[in-house]
Amino acid sequence: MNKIIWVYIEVVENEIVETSLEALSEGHRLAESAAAHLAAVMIGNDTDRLAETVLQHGAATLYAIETKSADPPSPAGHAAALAGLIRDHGPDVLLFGGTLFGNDLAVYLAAELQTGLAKNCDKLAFSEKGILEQHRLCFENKVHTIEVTPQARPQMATIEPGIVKIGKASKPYRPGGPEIIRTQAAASADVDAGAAIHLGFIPADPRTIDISDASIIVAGGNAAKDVNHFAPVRELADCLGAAVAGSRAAVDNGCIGRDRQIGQSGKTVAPDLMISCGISGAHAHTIGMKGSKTIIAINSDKNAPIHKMADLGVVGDMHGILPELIKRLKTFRTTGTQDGLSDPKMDGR
Amino acid sequence: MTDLAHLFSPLTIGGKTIKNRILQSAHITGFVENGLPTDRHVKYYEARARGGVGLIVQEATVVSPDCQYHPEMFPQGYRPEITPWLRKITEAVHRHDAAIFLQLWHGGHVSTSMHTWRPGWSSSEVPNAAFGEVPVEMDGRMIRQAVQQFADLAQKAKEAGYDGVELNFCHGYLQQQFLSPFNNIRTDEYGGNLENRMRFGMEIIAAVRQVIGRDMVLGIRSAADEFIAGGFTLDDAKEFTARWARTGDVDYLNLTVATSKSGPYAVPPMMVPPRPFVYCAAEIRQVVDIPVCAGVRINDPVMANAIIENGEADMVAMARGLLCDPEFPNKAKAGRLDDIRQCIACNEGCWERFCHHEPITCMQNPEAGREGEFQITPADHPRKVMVIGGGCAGMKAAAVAKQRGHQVDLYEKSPELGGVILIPAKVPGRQELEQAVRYLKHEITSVGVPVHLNTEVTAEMIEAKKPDVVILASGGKTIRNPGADVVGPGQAIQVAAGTDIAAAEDVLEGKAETGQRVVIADYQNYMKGLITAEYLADQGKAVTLVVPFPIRMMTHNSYDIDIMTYAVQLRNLETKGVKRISEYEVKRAAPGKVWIQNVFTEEFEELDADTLVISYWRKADTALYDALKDRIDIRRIGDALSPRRVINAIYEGYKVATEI
Amino acid sequence: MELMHPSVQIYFGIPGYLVAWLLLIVSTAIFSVLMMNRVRLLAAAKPDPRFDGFSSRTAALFQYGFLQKRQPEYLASGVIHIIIFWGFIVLGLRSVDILTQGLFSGHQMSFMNGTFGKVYHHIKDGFELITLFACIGAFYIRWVQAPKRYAESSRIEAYVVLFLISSLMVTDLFFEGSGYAMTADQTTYPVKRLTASLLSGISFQTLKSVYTVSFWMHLVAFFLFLNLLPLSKHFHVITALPNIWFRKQNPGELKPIDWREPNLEAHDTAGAGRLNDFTWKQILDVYTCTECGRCTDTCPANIAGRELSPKKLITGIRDHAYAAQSPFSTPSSREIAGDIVSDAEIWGCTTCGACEDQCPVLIEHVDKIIDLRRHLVLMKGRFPEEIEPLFRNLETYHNPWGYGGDEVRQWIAETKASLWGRTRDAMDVLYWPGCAGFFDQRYKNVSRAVIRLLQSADVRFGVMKDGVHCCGDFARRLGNEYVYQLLVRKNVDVLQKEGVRTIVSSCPHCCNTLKNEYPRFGGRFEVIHHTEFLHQLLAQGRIQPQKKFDMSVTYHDPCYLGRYNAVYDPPREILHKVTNRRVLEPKRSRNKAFCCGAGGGYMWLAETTGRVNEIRAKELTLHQPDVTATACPYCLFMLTEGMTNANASPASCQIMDIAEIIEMAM
Amino acid sequence: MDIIVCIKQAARYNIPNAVDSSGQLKTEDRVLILNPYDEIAVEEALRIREKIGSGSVTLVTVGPARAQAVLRRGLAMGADAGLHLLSENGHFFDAWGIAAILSAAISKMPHDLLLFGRLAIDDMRGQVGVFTAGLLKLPVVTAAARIDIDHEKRTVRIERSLDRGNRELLACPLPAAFTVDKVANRPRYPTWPARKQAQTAVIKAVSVEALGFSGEPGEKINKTFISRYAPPKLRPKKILAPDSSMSAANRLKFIMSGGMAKKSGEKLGGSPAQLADGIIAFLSERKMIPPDHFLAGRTQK
Repeated sequence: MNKIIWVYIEVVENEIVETSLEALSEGHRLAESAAAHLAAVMIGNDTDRLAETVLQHGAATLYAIETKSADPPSPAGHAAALAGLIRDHGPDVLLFGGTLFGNDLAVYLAAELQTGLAKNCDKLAFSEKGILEQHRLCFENKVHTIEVTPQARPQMATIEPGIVKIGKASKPYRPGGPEIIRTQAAASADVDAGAAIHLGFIPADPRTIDISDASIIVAGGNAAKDVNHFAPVRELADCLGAAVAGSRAAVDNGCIGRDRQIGQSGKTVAPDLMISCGISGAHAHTIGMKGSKTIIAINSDKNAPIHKMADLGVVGDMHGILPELIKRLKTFRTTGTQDGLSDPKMDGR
Repeated sequence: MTDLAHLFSPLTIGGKTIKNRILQSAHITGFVENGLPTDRHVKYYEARARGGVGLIVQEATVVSPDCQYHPEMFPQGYRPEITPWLRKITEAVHRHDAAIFLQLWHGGHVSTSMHTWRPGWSSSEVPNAAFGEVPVEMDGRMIRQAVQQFADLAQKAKEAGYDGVELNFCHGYLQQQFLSPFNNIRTDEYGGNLENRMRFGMEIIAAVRQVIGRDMVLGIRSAADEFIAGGFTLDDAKEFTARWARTGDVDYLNLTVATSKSGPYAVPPMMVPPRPFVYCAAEIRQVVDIPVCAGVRINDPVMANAIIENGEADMVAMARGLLCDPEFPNKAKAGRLDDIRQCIACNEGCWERFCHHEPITCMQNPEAGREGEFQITPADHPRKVMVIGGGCAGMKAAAVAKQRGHQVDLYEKSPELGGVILIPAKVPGRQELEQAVRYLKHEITSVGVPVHLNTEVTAEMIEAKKPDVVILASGGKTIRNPGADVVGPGQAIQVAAGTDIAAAEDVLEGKAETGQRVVIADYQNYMKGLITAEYLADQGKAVTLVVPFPIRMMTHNSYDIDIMTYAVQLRNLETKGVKRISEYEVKRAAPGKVWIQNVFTEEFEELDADTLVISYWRKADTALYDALKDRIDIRRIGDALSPRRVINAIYEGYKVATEI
Repeated sequence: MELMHPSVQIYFGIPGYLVAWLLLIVSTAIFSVLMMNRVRLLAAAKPDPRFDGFSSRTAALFQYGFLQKRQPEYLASGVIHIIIFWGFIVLGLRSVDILTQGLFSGHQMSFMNGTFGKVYHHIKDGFELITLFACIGAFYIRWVQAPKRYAESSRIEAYVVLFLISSLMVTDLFFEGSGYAMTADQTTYPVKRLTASLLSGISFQTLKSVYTVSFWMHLVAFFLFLNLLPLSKHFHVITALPNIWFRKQNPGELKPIDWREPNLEAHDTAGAGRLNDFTWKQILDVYTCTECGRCTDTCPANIAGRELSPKKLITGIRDHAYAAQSPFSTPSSREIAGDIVSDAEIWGCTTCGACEDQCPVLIEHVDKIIDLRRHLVLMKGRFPEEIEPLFRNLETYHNPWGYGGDEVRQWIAETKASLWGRTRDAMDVLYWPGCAGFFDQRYKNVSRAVIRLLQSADVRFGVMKDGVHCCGDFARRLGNEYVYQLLVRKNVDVLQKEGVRTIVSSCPHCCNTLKNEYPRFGGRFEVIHHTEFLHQLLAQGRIQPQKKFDMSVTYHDPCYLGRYNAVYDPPREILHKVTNRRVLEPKRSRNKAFCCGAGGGYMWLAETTGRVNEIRAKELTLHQPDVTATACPYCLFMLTEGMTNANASPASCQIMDIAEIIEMAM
Repeated sequence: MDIIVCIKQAARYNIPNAVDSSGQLKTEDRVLILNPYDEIAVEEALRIREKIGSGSVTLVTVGPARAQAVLRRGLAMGADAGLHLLSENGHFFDAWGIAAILSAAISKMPHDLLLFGRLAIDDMRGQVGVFTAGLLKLPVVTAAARIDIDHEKRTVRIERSLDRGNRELLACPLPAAFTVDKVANRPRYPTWPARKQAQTAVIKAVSVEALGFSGEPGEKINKTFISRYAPPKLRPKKILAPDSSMSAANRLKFIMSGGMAKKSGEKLGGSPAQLADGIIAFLSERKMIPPDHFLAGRTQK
C-alpha cells in the first residue's frame, strides 16, 4: 500500500512560514520518488485562505485544524492537538520546517507519539527497504549522518531552513482534485497541555540586539555628515523600538560602529520594517538589505535608486522630516490612538 | 574588529595547503617583451604575494604558437627560453609563503591573422566574437598536437617550481570552443553529445596529470554559464564539472562565466551588482567533491568571508581587487578594513588597456604594474605645497606629497571633496565611483592633510601664502551652450531663443529638469551621454541619444569606455527603451524641435523634443594658471590640464607629487 | 692649655661618657624593636632554600654588591651612589671610632693610633670631601632634575637622609678641624688643614663649643640615621648585600608553587593572596627596594601606558607589610591580590624580565606577579575573560589554538620530516617546533625552513609522531599552574618513554621552560634553540650558504632567548655570516631589548591600553631596515601586527625568522 | 530544593571532517568533554542553589567508565554529588534510550528541578530533556535563558530564548524540567581546591543493567539508529539564482537587478510636516507602530 507523508504547515500571523513550504517541497519530491500520498496539516484560525498555496505545492490533502484562540500557540499545545489526528490517520512520514517552533513542536510530538525524530535534515530519501533515510549534519557539522527509525511510526524529521528550493507542483497531484478536511481542534489545542503557562513576550532590546536579528531598523547614511546630524535617526529608532544601523558612509562619518553597518562590507539584514534615511542605495549597500519586507526611503534626491525599491519613497531632506516624524510618534504614544497594534513579529517564531 | 576567520583559515587543495582562501585569478598583465616575461612580472607577482594572498594563479601562458592572440600580450610558454623567467617568478612568490600555479592557455579561434599571420584553430568553422575571423577546423592530428602542447608546458611549469597548474577551459578559449554546443558543430567523436564535446578537455587533463604526477596540483578554470542563446547553462556545467571531478585527476575548480560573445560578464563593469555569479559556484559545489573557487566582482573582505562561511565556495578569486590593492589580504587580516582600496570595476586601467595591448595598471593605484619603478620615497627637501582642487587629482597629489614629508594644504571651493566625479557617482550603476572618493578621502585624513573646504583660491591668496609649489587641480568647465561656448562652426549648434536646453552635467546633478521627450546631443559618444540617457530613461522619459560616429579612427571602440562597460551600458539602454541614432549630429534646435544631420550624406532630419540635452566635452579652467605661471612654480594636473578620465587625474596627481 | 675631650666634659653634672652610653643604649633599644618586627615576618614566611653555590653567590655579591655593577647604567646617579656607598664604609669606621671615644672618655681604639690609623685617616680625609660633594650632587639630581622614575616615592625622606649623611661628614670635619685649630699643631691631612684654616682666627671659647657641639651632633646624626634605616627605603643599606647574595641563580626558572615541593597535587592552596604566602626571599626583596625606579623606567607595560609599575608593586607590598607590623595597626583583612595590587597591574606584566635585569639590588619582580596571578586563577577563578579559551584549549587539546591531529599530520607530510622513534637509535636530536611551528600558518614556514636546513646538514633528527603537547609556558606565566603541570607530566612521560636526550626547539618559550623548569618535574634534557643549533652547524660548515642574503637586517632579541637564557651572539653571528649588508642594532637591544608584547601570555590577552608591539615596531624601523630578524614565533606575530598597525605605508619592513634568512641564502 | 542536572560526556572533533574514507569516525582525533550546554546547565543549578541558600545539586550521566570525567568536572564546579549510570563501552543509546534510563533512575530520587543542556554538541538532537520529562510526566520548557525560582510558592518563572533575541515568559510549578540555553550564563572556571576535592570524591555508579535495561546494541528502548556516516558538506543557505530554463537575456536581467525586486511604491513629496504625516499614515495603516508596552523602560543611550 502507498506510503503517506504528512507535512506540518506553520502559520505565523495568518501567513505560511517559508520554511514550511520548503518542507512541503521536500515532502513533494519525496512523495514523487515513492508515489506516496502527500498531505499537509495546518493549525490556525483562517486556514481557508491559505489552503490554495498549500495545495499548489503538491499536497493532495489538507487537514485544517481551526483554533479560535488568538494567543500565541505553545509547542506542547499544538502537539496535543496534532497527536490525536496523527494516531487516527497513521502517516508513515511526518515533516516539519526546522524553525525554532517547528523543532520544538516536533520534539514534543515525538515525545507524545513515542517515536524517533531527526532534526534539521538537509536531505530525505527512502531506502530500497522503504525506510526513510534522514540526512543531517552533526558533531558540530563535522559529520554527515544518515539516521533511520526502523519500527516506530511516524518517521519524523524537520527540514533545515533555507536550503531546499521551493517548487510548485507541476500537475495537480490528486486526480479527483485536492480535498480539504476540516476538524475542530481538540480542546487541548487552545489551553496549554503542558503545565507551563504563557505569560507574554519580552522583546529583544533593539540597542543591544544584532542588527541582522532586528525586526525594525532605522538606517542613516551619507546625508548625516556627523554624529549630531545623526542624532534624529537614533531618536526615531527609539520611538519605534527599532535598531539603529547605517550605510558605510555612516560608519566613515563616525556615526555608528562597524557592527551596525549594512551592506557588502557589513551585515545582511532582513527586518520587517526598514526606514532608510538619506541613503542613496548603491548596490554595495542594498545587497545587505534587499531582504527587508517593507522599506520606507527618505531621500532628497527623487531619482536616488533607493526610491525604486521602497514601498514608500519620501522625497525630502531627512533633517527636516525626522523631527516632525518623531514629534508625531510621541503624540501617538500619549493619545494612544493606535488600538489593536500587534507587536511586529513578537510571537517569536 | 570584524572577524574574518573563515577567509583566513587554511585550505588543502590536492595535498597542498594554502594559507588562506584568497586566490589571485590569472589575468594578462601585458608586461611581456618580445613574448617573454620580464622583471616587471617578478615584481608584480612578488608584491601580491607580499600582500598576503594565499594562492596566485599566474597569467595565461601560451601552450602553442598556433593560436596566441597577440605575440606582445601573452607569455609564449612554448619557447624554451621562458623557463628561467618562470623560475624567477616562483622564487619571488614562494619567498612570501604564497603558493603559485601556472595557467596553461590555448586561444583556439581567439587569435587572428592580423597579429600572427596565421588563422586561429577551433572545433568548428565558426567565426569568433573577438575578431570575427573564420578559424581552421582542427583534425585529429591538430587535436593531438594541441594536447601534447598542454603537456609540454606543464612539464616546464614542473621544472620551474610551480605548486600546480590551472587549465584555462574558460572565457571562450579552445577547450570551451569544443565544450560549447554553440561553437562545436562537429559530427565526429569530438562533437555532438556532451561526452564527445568533453573529450578534448578530458584528453588534456589526462595528459597533463601524467606529466606533473601527484606532487603538483591540477585545477580547471571553467565557465559555469555561457549566457548566450545556444550556449551551455549552469545545469550543463553541473554535469560536466561533476564528470571532471570524477576523473580524480582534477584537484579544484575555479569558476567564472561567459564566452567571447558574452565577454562583458567575465570582467563585469561596475553596473553589474557585486558577487553576481557566486551562486554558480555554490550550486556546482553541491555536485563535486573537490574545492570550488568562486570569482568575478568580489572586492570586499567581509563579503568574501561570508561566501566561505555560508558554504557557497571554498575559496574566492580576485584579480582586479588585488591589482587595485595588493595589501588587501594583510589589511583585512589585521582588521584595517578602511585602509583597503577597493576595486570599483571601472576597468579603465586593466581591461581597457589590455584591449589596446598596453600593460595593465589600475585607475586607483598608479603603482600597480609599476612596482619598484613607482614608489613613495621621502622627499630630499620638504617643501611648502598648495594643492588647489579637492578632486581625484588634487586629493591624490596631496596625499602622496604629504607622505613624502612635504607640508601640504588642500583647498576645495565646494563644501565637499570629490570634484566632478561626484556627478556620475549619483547615477544608478555608477555609484561605485563613491568608493574611489571614499578611499582618497580616507587617505588624506589618515596621512593628515589639512583640508580647506568652501575656499576659492585666488592669485592674491597664493602670493600671500608664498608656497614653494602650487599644484593646480581645479578641474574643468562645463560646456552649457555649444552655440555660444564653443568656437568653430564645426561643433556649434544653432539654438533658437526659447529652446529648452540643458547640459548633461546639470541634468545629472539635478540642477536642470527636462521635459518628457528628450534628445541628447552626444558629441563624443562618451560615458556622459550614455549614463545621462539611462538616468533620464529611468525617470520614464522618452530619450533619443544622437551619437555622431561610434567608431574612433584609431581604436576598436569608443576611447574612454572599455568595451565591457560600453557593452553592458548599451544593454541597459536597450532594455530601458532608449532610442539611439548614430552617424548623426545635432545641428539646430528650436522650441519642441531638433534637427539632426547625417554625418555622411549631410541630410537633415527633424526630431520632436521638449528638451535638448547637451553632452559635450569639458574645457580646462586656465585662469589661475595664466595669472601665475610666470611668477611661481605652478603645475597643472587632471582636468585643469586637459579634461580626461579619472585614471589620468589620479596618475598625474601621483606623478606630480613624486616629482616635487 | 689643655683641651678636654667632649666625653670627659661635664654637662649639668653628668659626665659626657654617660651621655654617650645613654645615647647608645636608647637608640639600640629602639633599633632592635624595629628590627624584631621586620625579622619576625621573615621568619614566618615560606621557606626558600638559597644556600647552594656559595662561591658563585659570593662572586655575585662582589660584582653587584661591592662593585655595584649595575649602578652606572644611569651614569650620574650611579657614580654618585658608588661614592656614597664607599664613603659610608670608610666613614662608618670613623663613626665607630668617635663613638668609642665617647664611651671610653676620649680613648681611641688601640689600632687607630698605629700606622693603620694614619693610612686610614688619610683615606677618610679625602673621602669626607668627595662624599660631601656626592651628596650635593644627589641633592641636585633629586631637586633639579627630578627624573620621572623617582615619582611616587617620598622626596622628604630622601632629603632627610641626604642631610644626615652629609652632616656626618660636616660634623666630623668641624670636630677635627676645630680640634687642630685649638691645639694649632701642624697636620698633614689637607682637608683637615683646610677646615682648620677656615676656623682659625675665632676665639678659643667658640672653637671649644664648635668642637663639643660637632662631636655630639655627629653621634646624634649617627644614631638617628641608624634608626631611620628600618623605617625607610634606606633599609637597603642593611638588606641589599644579603639580598644580592641570596639572588636567584637560574633566572630562567620561575618560582614553583613551593621550592621544596613543586608538585601542585601536594598543596591545597597555591599562589600568594596574603603576606605570609610569600617566601622570606620575596619579603626580603620588598624590604630591599631602593625606590630607584629603574624597573618602572624600563617596563614595557608601563611605557605602553598600562597601570603596572614594578616599583609601585614592590613598595605597595612593602608598605602593606610595614603597616601590618606597626604596633598601632589593627590586623587588616585586605588581600594583596586585588586590594593592594590591582588586577589590572597583575595582568599587565609581559614577564619580559627587563625590571629584574635593571634592578641594582637584584629584586625578583616577576615571581611575585606570577604568585599573585596563581592566587587569582587557582584560588579565586578570577582572570580576564579572553584567556579562558586558551586555558580550555590547553586543557582539552593540549595546544593554545585547539587544533586537531590533521594539522600535525599535514605538517609532517609536507615537511617530509622523519618520525622520531621509528629509527630511534639512529637519531641524535628531537626537533620540537613548538605549537606555533605545528599549527600557525605563518610559522609553519619557519619550522619547514629549519627542517630543510637540518636535512641539508644531514643531522640525524626526528619529530614526534603526533606532535607534542604545548610546553605550558603560557599557562604557567598566566598563573594556571594546574594546566601547566598537566602538560608537563604528559610531555615528560612521552619524552622519557621515547628516550629523548637532546631537543632542538624553535620557540624560546619552549626552550626556557624545557631547559630550566622541567628538571624540577623530572624531565632532564639538553635543550637548544634552533638559532644556537644552526649556528653550530654553520660553524662546523655542515650548512654552507651558496649566496648572500642581500637585504639590510636588524635583529630583535626575544626576551626568553636573550635575557632569560643569554643567547645574544649566535643569531647575530649567523646574520653576519649570511648577509652582505651591515646588521643594524635597534635602539634597545641585547639585555636591554624591548619586549614584543607577547610574553607572559600576553599573546592571548587583549591589549586594551598601550600596544607594546607598536612601540617596538616603530623602534625597529628607525634605521629603515628591509628585514627585521627574530627567533621567536610570538615576537614574529606581534611585530608583524605591530608593523602593519604602526606604519601607514604597506611596504613596511618584513619580519623574518633567522632560519628563514639562512634558507634564503642557501 | 533538590536539583538534578543531567549531563553528557560529548565527543568533539577539532578537525573539519571527522569521517574517513571507509565511513568510520576518526576517533583518534576525538576529544571527550563535558557538553558545553550541560556545563551551562550545571552553572545554572549552582547559581540557583546559591541564590536559595540551601538545597543540593546532583549530577547524573549515562555512559561508559570514561564518562566519570564529566561528573568530576561538574563536582569541581561545585556540585554536591554525582550519579554514574554505567553502560558498557560501545553500547549505543539514542535519545529515547537515554531518556528511558535517566527517567528510571531519577524517578527513584528526590527531584524538584531537572536541568538539561539545550543540545549536545555531538549528536545535536536536543531531545533527551523533553523525552525524559515526558516519561516522568513533568512540565518541560526548552531553551530556558533565565530561571527564577520562588522557593516558598514552589513556582518558577522562565524566560525562554526565541529567535531574533526575543524571549517568551512562562511560569510553571515545581517539580519541572528545563533545557538551558547558551545565553543563560557563563560557567565558572573551577578553582584548584575544588578540582582537588573532586578528584577524590566518591561517585556512586549504577549499571544500566541494574536499572533493567539490557544495554546491548539494538536495545529495544532505542527508536532510531544511525545507518551510516559520510564526510560533511555544508549545504549553503538558499541564494537567489536564475533558473537555467530562463533565456540567457532573462538570466542576465535577473542578475543585473541584483535580485532586488523593483517595487512600484508610491512617492511622497511636499513639506516636512506633510511627509511626516504621510509616513505616519503609511505605518499606522499597516499597524507598524509598536504600542507602548513594547518600548516600556527603554531610552536610547
